[in-house]
Amino acid sequence: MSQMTMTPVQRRDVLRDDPLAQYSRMLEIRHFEELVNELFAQGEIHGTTHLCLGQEALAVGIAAELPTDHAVAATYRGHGVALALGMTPQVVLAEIMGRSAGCVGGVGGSMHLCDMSVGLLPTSAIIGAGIPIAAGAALAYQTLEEQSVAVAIFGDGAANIGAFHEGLNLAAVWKLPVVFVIDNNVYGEYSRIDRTTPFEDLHLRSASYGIPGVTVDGMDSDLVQDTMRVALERARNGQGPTLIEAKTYRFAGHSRADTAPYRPEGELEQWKKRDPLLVTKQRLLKKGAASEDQLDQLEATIKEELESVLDEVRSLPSPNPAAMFDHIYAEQVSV
Amino acid sequence: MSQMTMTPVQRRDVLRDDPLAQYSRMLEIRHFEELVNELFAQGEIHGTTHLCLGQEALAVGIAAELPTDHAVAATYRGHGVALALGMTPQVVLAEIMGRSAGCVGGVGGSMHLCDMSVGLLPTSAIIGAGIPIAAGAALAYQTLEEQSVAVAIFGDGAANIGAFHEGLNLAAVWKLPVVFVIDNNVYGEYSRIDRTTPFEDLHLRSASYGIPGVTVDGMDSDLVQDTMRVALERARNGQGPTLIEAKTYRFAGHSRADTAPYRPEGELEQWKKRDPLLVTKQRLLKKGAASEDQLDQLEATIKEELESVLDEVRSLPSPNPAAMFDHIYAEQVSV
Amino acid sequence: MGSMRMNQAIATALAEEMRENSSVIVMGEDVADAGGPFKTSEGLLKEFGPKRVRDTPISEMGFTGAAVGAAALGLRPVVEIMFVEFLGVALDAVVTEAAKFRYLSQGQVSCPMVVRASIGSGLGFGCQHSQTLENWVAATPGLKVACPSDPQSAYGLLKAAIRDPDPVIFLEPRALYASRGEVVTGPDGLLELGRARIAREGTKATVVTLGRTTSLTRAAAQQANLDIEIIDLLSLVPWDVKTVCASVKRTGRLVVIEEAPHSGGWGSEIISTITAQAFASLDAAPFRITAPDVPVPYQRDLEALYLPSESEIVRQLESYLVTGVVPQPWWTQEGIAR
Amino acid sequence: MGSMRMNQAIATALAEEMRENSSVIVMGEDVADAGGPFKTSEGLLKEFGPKRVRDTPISEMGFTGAAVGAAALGLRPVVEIMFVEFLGVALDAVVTEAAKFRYLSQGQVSCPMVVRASIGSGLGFGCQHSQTLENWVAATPGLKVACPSDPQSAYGLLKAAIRDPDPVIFLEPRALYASRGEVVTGPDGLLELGRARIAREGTKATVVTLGRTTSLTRAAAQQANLDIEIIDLLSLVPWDVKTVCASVKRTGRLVVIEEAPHSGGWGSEIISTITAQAFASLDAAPFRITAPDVPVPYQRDLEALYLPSESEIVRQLESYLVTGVVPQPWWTQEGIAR
Ligand SMILES: Cc1ncc(C[n+]2csc(CCOP(=O)(O)OP(=O)(O)O)c2C)c(N)n1
Ligand SMILES: Cc1ncc(C[n+]2csc(CCOP(=O)(O)OP(=O)(O)O)c2C)c(N)n1
Ligand SMILES: [Mg+2]
Ligand SMILES: [Mg+2]
Repeated sequence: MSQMTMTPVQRRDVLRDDPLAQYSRMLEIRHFEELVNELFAQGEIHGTTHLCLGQEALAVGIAAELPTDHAVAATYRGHGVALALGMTPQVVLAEIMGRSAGCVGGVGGSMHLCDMSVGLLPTSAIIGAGIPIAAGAALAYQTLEEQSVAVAIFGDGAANIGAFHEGLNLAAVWKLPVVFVIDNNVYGEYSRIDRTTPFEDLHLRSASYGIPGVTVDGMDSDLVQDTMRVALERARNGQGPTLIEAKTYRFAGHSRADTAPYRPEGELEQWKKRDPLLVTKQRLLKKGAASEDQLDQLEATIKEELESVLDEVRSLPSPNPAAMFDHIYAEQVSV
Repeated sequence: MSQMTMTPVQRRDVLRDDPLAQYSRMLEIRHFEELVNELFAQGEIHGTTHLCLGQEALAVGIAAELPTDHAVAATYRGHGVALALGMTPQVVLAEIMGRSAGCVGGVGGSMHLCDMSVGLLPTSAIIGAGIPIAAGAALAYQTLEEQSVAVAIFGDGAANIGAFHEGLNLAAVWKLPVVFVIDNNVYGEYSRIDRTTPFEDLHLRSASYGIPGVTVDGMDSDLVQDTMRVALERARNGQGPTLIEAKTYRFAGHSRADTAPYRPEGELEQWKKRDPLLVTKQRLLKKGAASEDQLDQLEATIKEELESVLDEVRSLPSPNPAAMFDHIYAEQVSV
Repeated sequence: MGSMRMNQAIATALAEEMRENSSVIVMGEDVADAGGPFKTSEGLLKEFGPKRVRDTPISEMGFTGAAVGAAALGLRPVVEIMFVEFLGVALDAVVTEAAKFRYLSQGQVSCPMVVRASIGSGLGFGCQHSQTLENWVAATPGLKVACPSDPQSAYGLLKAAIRDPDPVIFLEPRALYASRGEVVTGPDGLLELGRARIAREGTKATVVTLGRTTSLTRAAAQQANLDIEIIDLLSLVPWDVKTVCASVKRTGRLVVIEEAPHSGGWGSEIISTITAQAFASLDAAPFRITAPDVPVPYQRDLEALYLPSESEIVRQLESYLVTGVVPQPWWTQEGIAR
Repeated sequence: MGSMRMNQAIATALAEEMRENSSVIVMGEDVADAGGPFKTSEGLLKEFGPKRVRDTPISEMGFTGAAVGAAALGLRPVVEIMFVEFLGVALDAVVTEAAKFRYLSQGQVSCPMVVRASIGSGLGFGCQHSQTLENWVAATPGLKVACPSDPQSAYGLLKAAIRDPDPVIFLEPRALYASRGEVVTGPDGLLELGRARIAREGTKATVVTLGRTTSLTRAAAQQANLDIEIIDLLSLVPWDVKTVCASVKRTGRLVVIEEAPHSGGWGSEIISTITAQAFASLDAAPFRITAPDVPVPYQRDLEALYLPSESEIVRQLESYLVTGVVPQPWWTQEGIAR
């Protein structure tokens, strides 16, 4: 059964102990992002979009370890996280393309994805906003004595904003069951991290809150999963939050047409040698989990499936004007 | 010549290398605060007031080392800092008592003191606000190639707010000539630090910004002065900011009528053994700088002088209604 | 039913809602051990324990943001912002996150949270602790905004706010915390968000008030025996257009009395809306009685002048009722401002 | 004089002021190396170097606060807030600090700083990046607020803002960055804060616009040949009461056209003030043409509907000019909202 025809919860469950399923999801994210990039270039997508090319392993590593009843606060760079958590390419693409079948009816767009059936809170386009929000979700779990753990995923640039400091401090003081994941992809928009932050090893900032800080190779989903496991365990045991810094790299520009001319020469190429798809593929081959041919076939199938998802989404209707008046308050507003 | 009849700049200058003058200023602050406390209890002061009893050595130690052309961003708990920097008891009390002769014409009140002739920026009543502001003053010095250094003085509670994080990070990244001083008096309003912060040694937070963090006994003005000297030197040499944590203790309640019932038993008594006035007095006696009698006489004189300051301020006029329309914009607003 | 201060009415409402619904929690600076800087949560820690009544670090952005996440996951947090100015470091969490979470999830997520903030002048706290700042939140689809004017409305509206499925900003006039009044508790004491109340009946002009200006205006009307209809708005978003409009259609005149500076306040929204809807019924220009466009001054007499005082309200209303001409405020008088 | 895009006009104004006055500096996220996310600071880093053109960390509170301190100590910082929403984490620095520093120092300290922020919908950025939010800053004594409507006004007003001795919030309609127009540079191109301009003369109604609604309304008037006087406000604080009032006294009618949701916007301030001052001259109800009370929707057609479109402006104005009756907005039509 193709992952793309499963329900979001099934798509999530399938990841847990299945390296091939994980690889397949990473491929899906990779080709999804490339599709979106093309659609944007062709003017079929309105607004802006932030791709996570190169960061697929982090999303999938987290999702593989996390139960669906655990809340996640993520960001505008959220397609990969959404797909990894289980949302289907159909609803994500429909949202990005402004269709009423999109995960939030087409009124949100690329930066605003959500599916509570797999724990994804509305992604925020405000840097750092999700950090206290995840702490708050953890506060609900702690207060209601639920066993879930909340997760915040945010960028290296976000580690410089006040909400980072306040969110981590609050979570530490209250020993909240939350895991903070910095997706350190080396850039905030067009600025390399060394221009805006005194050092690059952001997990060291955990010391300010008296909580563990760990760093993990974010290009390797297995390592990510292992790191998450430990952090989730701590949280469940009442030991409070962990700060995980995943070292990744943004293969694309910041958004839309950014070609990232500001990169030091050779940096991208260096990182591409550790392309998460390559890392996983090599492991699968080494373990004999599949043959090179099988993996190539998998990739081809996924690309085809995404093409048909695109056809399907293209044929979907836009929301009616009335849709913009829905879901502002619990009670429908009368005008 | 009594310090109280000097100009603010003279009052500042006199502190530098004169231990007796410093002791005398600490006595002035102590008795000034006690006076304010009484006036408040009697209903002669309107609004609220935050005393710095027990924190006199920190204010005087900083002021003794700092030239008058160095900007200081301080807080609502600012009487002591203002007097230490050189402002006269007359203008500070007049402000607190809402007289037009107050340092900001009586429209500011206890929380809002200012005298740029000695570098004191308008004190802010918003926790943390002064931290980026001091960084900005340092930015002006750096950009205009001036030799001054900016200083921010704020509480332990302020180390939990976003502005602390953003201000220190910005100053570190730009290597700004600024010194951040945490007046760690153990409490934020009615909460002991262990309730709101993962650990008490706040200077450790400097690690998040790759800057030096030092701790100093804030009850000893000599040690404060020494610590400031090193930090100012670093800043002047282009080595960027320093975070100083001064360990002090708030002898009074947070504000107004707070009797601080929340203190652990014996804590106040323990700290009172290290009363900054006692520490300094003992040193002066040991050094033979003055006799016990002389110091007692000094204290008596200061109390008398403050009484006559009070008489004087009581006789001063309130501002006219028109005063509330002044200094909103550079150009007078016509209504 | 009993007489209580407004801060007690608030603490009572909180306690009752916490008893009724275990998902209600309270957090803010010094709300637990100390019972709140304004004693609006006295007794809660003792009854409900430290899990549901939480002292926070000084981190308005952090704990207001946390309230959003907690609300999304099943709690009903009531957050205390000690002085409304502190929203200046936390506005994102309410205006840009909480207010939009229902929309951005198409109904999957709701944020039943209340942000209580004390507002206003009158206690000598100076210009960074005396504003009302309704304008920071009032133009936000997705938020509701309420503002009580006495112990009863504080009790009744706060309960409604806590029960509401959407985020509510609850603005409490600080100068009224110590004011006393009879409070009907229980179901009869409950009020509805979005509903104004007629605080005095009259025929010659409709006078709309909010929060602290309600009692001031009532006192003014009594003192000078003014035949005015006072409408205490109670909710600012949504506000009760119907009640105000119906009254203006009867009286033909509209005055709004605000505590904040003249420019940019909520009063213009009332006037603009009503003028559009009931222009033909107006027999004189509607106008606002407000504070002047200045930061709130500290000094006692100046601060007392800042607020539209009872005597200023009488002066302006009397003149308006007689002449139908918009009166000049006190500060345009000779010798005040230049 | 030459034709340029609005973002170029802004960069030109910045460069000229930086040349003229060495205390002018520019800071914000990606304003230096990248020339600004909207290319409003292109070329500045090269000409003025990294001390005067600074890329900041993502710390709006930090660098806006730093601008306050820098301004107090002799610089004239121009800060870029990429999207006005980000003021939600930095509002304290402008409203509670910068705006009050002159008052709280009784003139010892001034804060000649400019906070530039892009505003508005139209580019598909979704509801957290498309608001105008003038109300966050417009009710603050001590702040000035300006909003250009084309390259010329961006150039002329920004220069005035930088030269102004007080803090100015400069709101730039994002959808206009790419719009082109002739720009008179130099002294003749300078504009004055607080002064509106008549963008079209006419006799049947005064129509007040700001920012993006100016060109929309002008196009609507041309297209439908409407005999209206369009006043482009340009400054919101202080705003040009005199010009608007004089026009309304001539035309007898007033309409305000706003990009933001209906409730709580700046338009009601105009209507309320003018109604109080010129009630006798009004021969029909003044009203606002605005967006509906919804978060800005992402989808292209919905977003286009959100803004008062040219055709909606024509429809409402034509109906009003003929009947004198306040028209119903599009969203009250059958089948739209319930
Ligand atoms: C408060 C705030 N400031 C600025 C922005 C504009 N912005 C959007 S993405 C971005 C860069 C963020 O960098 P990082 O946190 O590293 O995340 P990444 O984009 O690399 O995933 C910035 C500055 C924003 N959305 N919110
Ligand atoms: C942003 C903000 N939040 C809350 C307050 C209310 N408040 C005033 S003083 C204070 C305690 C501050 O503690 P600390 O920083 O340790 O300084 P201290 O009062 O001990 O000098 C608080 C919470 C405030 N003024 N500003
Ligand atoms: Mg990044
Ligand atoms: Mg303290």
